[in-house]
Amino acid sequence: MDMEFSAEQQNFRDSVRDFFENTYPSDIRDKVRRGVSLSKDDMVRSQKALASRGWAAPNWPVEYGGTGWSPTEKYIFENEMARADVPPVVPFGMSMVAPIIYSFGSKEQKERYLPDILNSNVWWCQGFSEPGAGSDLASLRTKAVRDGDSYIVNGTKTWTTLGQYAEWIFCLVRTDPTVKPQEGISFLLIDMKTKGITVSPIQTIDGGFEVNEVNFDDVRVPVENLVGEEGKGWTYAKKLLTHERTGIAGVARSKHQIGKLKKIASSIPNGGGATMMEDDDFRRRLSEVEIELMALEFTDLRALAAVQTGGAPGPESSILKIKGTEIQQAITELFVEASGYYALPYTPERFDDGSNVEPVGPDFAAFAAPRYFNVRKTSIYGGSNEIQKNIIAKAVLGL
Amino acid sequence: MDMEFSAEQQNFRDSVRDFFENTYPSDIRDKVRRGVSLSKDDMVRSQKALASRGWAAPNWPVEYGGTGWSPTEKYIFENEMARADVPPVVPFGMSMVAPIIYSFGSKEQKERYLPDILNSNVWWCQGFSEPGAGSDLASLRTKAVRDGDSYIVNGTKTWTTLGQYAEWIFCLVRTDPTVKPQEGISFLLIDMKTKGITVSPIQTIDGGFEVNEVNFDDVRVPVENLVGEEGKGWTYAKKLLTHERTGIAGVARSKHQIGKLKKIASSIPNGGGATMMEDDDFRRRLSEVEIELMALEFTDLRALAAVQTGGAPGPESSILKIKGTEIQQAITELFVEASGYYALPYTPERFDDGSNVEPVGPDFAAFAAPRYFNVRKTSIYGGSNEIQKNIIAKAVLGL
Amino acid sequence: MDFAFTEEQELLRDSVQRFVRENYPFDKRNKLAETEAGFSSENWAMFAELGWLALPFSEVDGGLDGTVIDTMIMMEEFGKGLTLEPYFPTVVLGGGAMRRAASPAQREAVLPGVIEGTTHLALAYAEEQGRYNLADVATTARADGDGFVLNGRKSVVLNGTAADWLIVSARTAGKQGDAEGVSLFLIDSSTKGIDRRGYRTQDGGRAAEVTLEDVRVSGDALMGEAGAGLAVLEAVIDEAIVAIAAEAVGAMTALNAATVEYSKTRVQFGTPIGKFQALQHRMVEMFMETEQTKSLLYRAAMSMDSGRPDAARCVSALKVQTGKAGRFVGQQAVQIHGGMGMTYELNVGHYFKRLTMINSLFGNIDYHMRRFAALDGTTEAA
Amino acid sequence: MDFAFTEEQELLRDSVQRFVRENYPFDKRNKLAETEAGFSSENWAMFAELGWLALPFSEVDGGLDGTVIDTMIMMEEFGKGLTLEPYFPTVVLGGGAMRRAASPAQREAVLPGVIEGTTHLALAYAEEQGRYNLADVATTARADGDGFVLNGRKSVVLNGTAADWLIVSARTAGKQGDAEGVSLFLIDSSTKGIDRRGYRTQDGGRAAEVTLEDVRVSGDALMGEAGAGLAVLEAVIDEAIVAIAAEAVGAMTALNAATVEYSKTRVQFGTPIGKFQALQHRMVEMFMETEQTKSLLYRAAMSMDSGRPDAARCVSALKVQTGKAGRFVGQQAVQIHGGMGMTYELNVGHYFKRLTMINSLFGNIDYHMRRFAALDGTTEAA
Repeated sequence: MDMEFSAEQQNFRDSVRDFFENTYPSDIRDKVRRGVSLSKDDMVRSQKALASRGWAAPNWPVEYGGTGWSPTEKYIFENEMARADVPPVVPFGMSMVAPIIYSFGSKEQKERYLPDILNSNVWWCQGFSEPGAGSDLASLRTKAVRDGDSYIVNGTKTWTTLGQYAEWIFCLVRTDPTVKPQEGISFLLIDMKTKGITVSPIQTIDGGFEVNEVNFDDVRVPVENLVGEEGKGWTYAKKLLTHERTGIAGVARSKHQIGKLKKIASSIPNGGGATMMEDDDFRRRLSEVEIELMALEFTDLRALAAVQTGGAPGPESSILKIKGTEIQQAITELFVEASGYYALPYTPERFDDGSNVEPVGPDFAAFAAPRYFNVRKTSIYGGSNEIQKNIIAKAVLGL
Repeated sequence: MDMEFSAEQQNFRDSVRDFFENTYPSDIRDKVRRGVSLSKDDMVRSQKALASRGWAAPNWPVEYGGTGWSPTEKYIFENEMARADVPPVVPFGMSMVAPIIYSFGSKEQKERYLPDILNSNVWWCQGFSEPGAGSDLASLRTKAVRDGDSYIVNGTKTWTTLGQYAEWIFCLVRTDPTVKPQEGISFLLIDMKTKGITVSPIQTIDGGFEVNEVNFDDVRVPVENLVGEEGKGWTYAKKLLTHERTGIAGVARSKHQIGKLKKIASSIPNGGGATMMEDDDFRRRLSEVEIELMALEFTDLRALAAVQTGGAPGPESSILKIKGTEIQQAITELFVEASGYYALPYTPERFDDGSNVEPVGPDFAAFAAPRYFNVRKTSIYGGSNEIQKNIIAKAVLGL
Repeated sequence: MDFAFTEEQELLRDSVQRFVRENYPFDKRNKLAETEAGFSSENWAMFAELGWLALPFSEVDGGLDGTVIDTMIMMEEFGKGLTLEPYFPTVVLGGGAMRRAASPAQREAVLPGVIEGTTHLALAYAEEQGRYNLADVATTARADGDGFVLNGRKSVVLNGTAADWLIVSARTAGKQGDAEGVSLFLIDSSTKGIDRRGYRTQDGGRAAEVTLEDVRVSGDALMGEAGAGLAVLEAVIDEAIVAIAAEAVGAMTALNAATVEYSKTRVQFGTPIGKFQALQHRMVEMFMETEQTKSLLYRAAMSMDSGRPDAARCVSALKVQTGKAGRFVGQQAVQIHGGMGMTYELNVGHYFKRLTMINSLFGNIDYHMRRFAALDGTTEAA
Repeated sequence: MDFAFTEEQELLRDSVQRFVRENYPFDKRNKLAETEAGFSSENWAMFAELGWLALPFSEVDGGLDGTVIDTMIMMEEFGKGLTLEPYFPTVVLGGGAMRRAASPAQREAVLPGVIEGTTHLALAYAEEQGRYNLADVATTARADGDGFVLNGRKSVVLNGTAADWLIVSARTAGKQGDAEGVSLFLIDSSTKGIDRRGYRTQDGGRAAEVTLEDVRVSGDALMGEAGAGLAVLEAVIDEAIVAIAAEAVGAMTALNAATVEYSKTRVQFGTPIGKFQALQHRMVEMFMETEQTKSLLYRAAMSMDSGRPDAARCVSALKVQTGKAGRFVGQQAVQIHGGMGMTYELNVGHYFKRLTMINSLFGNIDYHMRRFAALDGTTEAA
C-alpha cells in the first residue's frame, strides 16, 4: 500500500494541469469560477476541447476513443479538472448512452453514434423516468409498438435533464406488455426532431429550468434504432445505473468546493470579531464534512483499485452515490450557513453571464440557497439513496 | 394556556418536598445520591414510606388507593421525587399488574392482590418476553393446559427484571394453540413458590444481575388465578404496554440527572485550563440534550392534559417512550464523555453500599460506563423503539 | 398549569384557517409572489377588517391586547398557508418595537395607520459585518442640534420597500459590538438620504438593502432612551422568533400531512411507498420532531406571556429545535416526494424553502445553541 | 498509488486470523478476562515465537522493521477476536516510545526482553487534570545530582501492573501545559517510591493508577533530550491511534457480520427481522460507516508510513470517524440483537464496550475534531 504518486504520475498531472491552464478555453473556466450558468455552446466547446486533446472519454475502451488511463490517472485527471474549474462532462451522451452502445449496440450503431458523442457533435438526453415511475423503472408505461420497420412510441418521460438542448434521446420503452414487467422493456434511440415529440420545461424549486417533460405522441422510430435485443432494455439500464453511480461520488468537485468555502469563510465576519473560518461552530461543521470527504476519497480509490483487479464496479459503488450526494448536499448547506441573512435575497439574474447587477451582500451568497435547493435532487435521481440502500442490503449484506 | 402553578399547587409541592426531606427514609435517598445499588429491603421500605403517606399509587383509581391527583399534581410529585433522590417505584406490581387487576380482574382478585401491592407486601415480576418472542409477544410459546381446576404451565420467560426477589409473577401464556396467535393468549398470576419454577440470573453487559430467565416445568396454577377471560390476555397486555410507555418518558429523572451532570462537569478539568462545564464542545452536547428534554417535558405535559380531557393515553405516548429513552441514553453517554480516561476502570465494588474501596479517579466515574451500557436496554424493552415507530406509523399517521 | 386554548383563541384560529382555505390556493399564491408588491392589498385590507392588524397592540393604542400565544396561533396558520402578506415584518417586528419603545406621539403618528392597514413598517437592525449579533452596529447617529444625522447600511430589511416607516438601530455612543450605545429611531422611509434597494427573497417575500447617507431626523425620532435600544431589540426579536417558529410549526404540519398523503398514493414496486418501513419510520421522525417543536413553541410562548426569567432561554431552545426540525422535515418531505418535491409547481419545495430561510433569520442553530448555554441558570427549578 | 497488500502482509493477516480462530472462542476469552493477569502467558509466548513482538522494531534492535500498515493488519485481526494480550500497551505504546526516544543502552536493556516475550512495558503519560492534553503534565522530575527525582500521579496506565518498565512523562522545566519541558523517563517498575494500584477495565483489560513519590532515577533513565518529550509522545500516540482504530475496524467488521447473521435467523412477527426495511437500512449504514472508517484507517496508515506532513491530521480525522462509527455500530448492533445484545454471555456487548473505550482513549471525538481543524493546511493539495 502506498499513496504517493510515481514520477510518471506526477508528470501526467503536470501535463493535465498545463493543458487546463493554457489550452482549454479560459472563458469557460472563468464562468464556472464565478458561478454563472453555462450556455449550450459553452458545454459543447468544453467537450470539444477535451476531445481535441484525446481526453474526452477516459472511461471508454481505447478502441472507441478512451484514454486507457489507470485508476490513479483518472483520479488525477478528475482532481485537476475540478481544481481548474473545468465543468463536469455532460454525462448523457458520454457516460450514459455511449457505454450502452459500445457494450450492446451493433457495429453500425457504434460507427454511427460514438464518434459524434466523443466529439460532442450531437447532444443526447435521457428518457428513463416517467411521471408514474421514479426509481422503479420496471413499472414504466411508455409503449413502443412494432409497425413494419418502425416502432410507434407513445408515452411521457420526465426529469429529462437539459432535454431542451438535445438532438437525440435514449429511452426505455415497453415493447411487450405480456411478460414480466422487467422483461418487456427495450432500449431505443430516438431523434428528437421526429414528429410527435414535445418538450416542456419543468421549473425546479431553485427557480431554474434544467429538467423537462418529453411527450411522445405516435412517434415513429426505425427498428434499427433498437439497441441490442428487444426485451433486454432493463438489463442494459441496470449496467448503466452502475456507471452513473461511480461517477456520482464527485469527490474531486467536493474537495474543490470545500476549498472555495474555506476561502470565502476566511473573509466573512462571524459577528463576534472573528471570521467564520475562525468560528468554532462553523469550523466543526466544516470539519465534519471534510472528514467524511477524506474518507470517501479513499473509499472511491479503493473501489477503483478493486475494479482494476476484479472487473466491473460492484454494488459497493452504491456507497459512493449515497455518501457522495450527502456530502455535496452538506457542502451547499454550509454555503447557506456562511451567508447568514444574505441567504435570503433571490437574485436569479446573478446566474446570467454578463449581468451587471451589483451583488446584494457578499458575492457568493446569491448562489448559496439556490444551489442548496437544487442539489436536493442528487439523493433522488440516479436511483434514490433509499434504493441504493436496498441494493446494498440485498447484494452486499445478503438480506 | 398558562404554565404557572396555582397557590394550591405550590402548597402541594411544598408538602411533597417536606415529606421527602423530613419523613421519608434519608438513608435510601443517600444511597441513590451516591449511586450505590439498593437492596430489596430498601426498595420495599421506600414503597412502604410512600404508602404510609397515601402516595404509593398516584395513577390508580381512588377507590383502590389512588391519589386522585390532577396531571399537574402528578407532574409536581414526580419532579419532587427525582429532586429528592427518591428511587422510582418498582413498576411490576404497582404500574403493571395492578392496572390489569383493577381493570379486568374479579372482585376476589382485587381484594386479594391490590392491598398487598399498594403496601408493598408482595413483590411482583413480569413474565412476558420469551427467548423466541421479544417485542413480538403474539408469538409466545409458554403453554397453559387446563387440567381440572388448574392450568399446567410449561415454558420459559426471560428478561424478567428483579425476578430474583419476586414472590409472584404475572404471565402471558398460550391457552389455545388452535386460534389466531393473538387470540389464544391468557393472563395468569403465578405464585413463585409453586413447584416447578426455576429462576436463573442473566448477567448483563454492565456486569450486573438485574434480569432473569424463569423456567416453568409442569407448574400447576389454580384456575382462579386467571385474570379476566381466557384468550383475552393479549388485549390486556396491550393496555398495559400503554401504561408502561407513559411512565417511561422519565422526564423528572432526566432533569435531575442533567442537574447532577452540570454540577460534576463544573468540577472536572477539560485539559485546557477550564472545566468541562466551560468547554464549548461539552456544553453544546449537553445543551442539545437539555433542549430535547425541555421539549419532551412539554410533550409529556401536553399528553397528560390530553388524557385528562380525552381519556386513555393514545398512541402518541409512543413518542414519550422513544424520546424519553433516547434522552436517558444520551445523558449516560455524557457522563462517560465527562469521565475521559476514567471511563475505563471497572470497579463494580463501588456499587456496593458500605464498600470502602477508594474511588479510582473522580467519584462519579465508576458509575458512568456501566450505566451507559445498562440503559441501552431502555430502547429495547417495553416494546422496542422500532415497534413504537411502527405503532405511530400505523395508529397516528395511518400508514 | 393549563394547556387549553381559550374560546377566543379557537375562534381566531378558525378565522385564519378560513382565510387561508378561501384565499390561498397554491397556484394563486405563487402568482401573487410574482407580482411587483409580492402580496395582496385586498388581503391586507381584510386583515385590518378582521382586527388581525390590531391584535398585539394595547387597547390604549387602539389594539386588542393580544398575547404572544394569540400571535402564535395566527402565525401557525399563516405558516400552513405560506401566506405572503407582511404581517410578520409590519405587526410583529415593527409593531413589537413600537409597543416597547415608541413615545405616545410616535404611537399616535404610526399605529392607527398600521391597525387600519394603510401603514407598513420595517425593522432595520441587521448589518453585514454583524451577522446575528444585534450589538454589532456600525450605523451611526450623530447628535446634531436637537436632532440626529444617521449614516450606515442595513441588511436584508424585511418589507423594506413597502414600509412607510423604518425603525433603524444606530449607534449614538460606544464602539461597534458594545451592548450600550445602540439607539432606535423611527424614520419616515421617504426621508432624504435613505436609499432602498428592494429584491425578492428565496421564499417569495420582499426585502431591501437600506443605505442611510446623512439622514437628518429630529430628536422626536428617537425611540425610548438613547443608548438603551439593545434590550428592546432583544425582546422584539425573541417575540419574533416565537412568531416565526409558529409559522415553521405550521409549515411542518402541512408538510407532514402532504408527505403522508403522497406516500399513500404513490406506488413504486407495486406498493404504496408509505408501506416501506424505512419511509414509515422517517415520517414518524418528522412527526416527532414537529411535536417536539410545538412543545417548545408553547413553552416559549407561555414563558414569555408570564414574563418568566427563563423566557429568552426558552426562545433560544425553540430556535435551535425549529432549525433542526425544519431542516429535517423540509429535506425529507422533498426526498419522499421524489422528483415531484423538486418542482416549483408543487407547494412542498416552497415550504422547504421557507423553513430554510427561517433557520437563517435571527440566528441559526449554532448561534442559539451558544446563547442557550450562556443563559443557563435562568431556568427556574420547577 | 497502490492499494494492494504485499504477500508478506497477507501471510501476517492469515497467521493472526488462525491464532484468533484457534485460541479465542468467546467463552474462553471471557474466562481469561476473569483471571488475575487478564491474559494468557502461553499466548504471549506464542506471539514471541511468531515474531509478532518483534514486528515494529528495527533490525538493529532485533526487530523486523515492520510498518504502520503491518501493525494495522495485526490489530484489525486482534479486534475481531477481542484478544486480551497486552500487545497494544507493550509493543505499540511502550515499543513506540522506545523506538523513537530510547538510547542504545536503553534499547539493549529492554527490547530483547520485549521481543522474547519476557518483558512488559507501559506508557504512563495521562494525568487526571490533563484530560486528553498531553502537555498538561503536573508530574515533576527534579534534577538531583546526575539523576532525577520524580513526583506525581499517572492515570489509567494500560498494562501498568504487568509492566516491568514504565515510560513516564514528567516535567523537567516549564509550567503545566507548556509544550516545552516535558521529558520521558524509562523506569524499572520496581523502583522504590512507585506505587501501582491495578484494576480491570470495562473492556476486560488491565490498567493501573501509578503514583510516584520521590522516585530516584539515574541520568540514564532520561529518554532522548530533556524537555523534548512532547513531540515523541505525540508521534507515539498518533501511531497508537492508528493501531486502535484498526482494532475498532476489526470489532465493527465482526459486529456487522454478527448482526446481519442474527437478523437472518431471528424471527419476529413471522418474518426474519433482517427483512424489515428499517433494520436493513440501518445495517447498510453500519456497513457504510465501517467502510468509511477503513478508508481513513488506510489513509492515515499510509500517510504515516510515507512520512507525509498531513499524517497527524489524517490521524485526527480517523479518530473522529472511529469514535462516531464505533458508537453507531456498537449501539445498533446491541439494539438489533435486542435482549440478547444486553447479555454478558454474548460477544456483541463486549465489542460494544471495547468500541466505547476506544473512543475514550487518546482524545474523544470533540478533541480530535478540534485538532483536525487546528492542523488545517497540512493536507497537501493533490
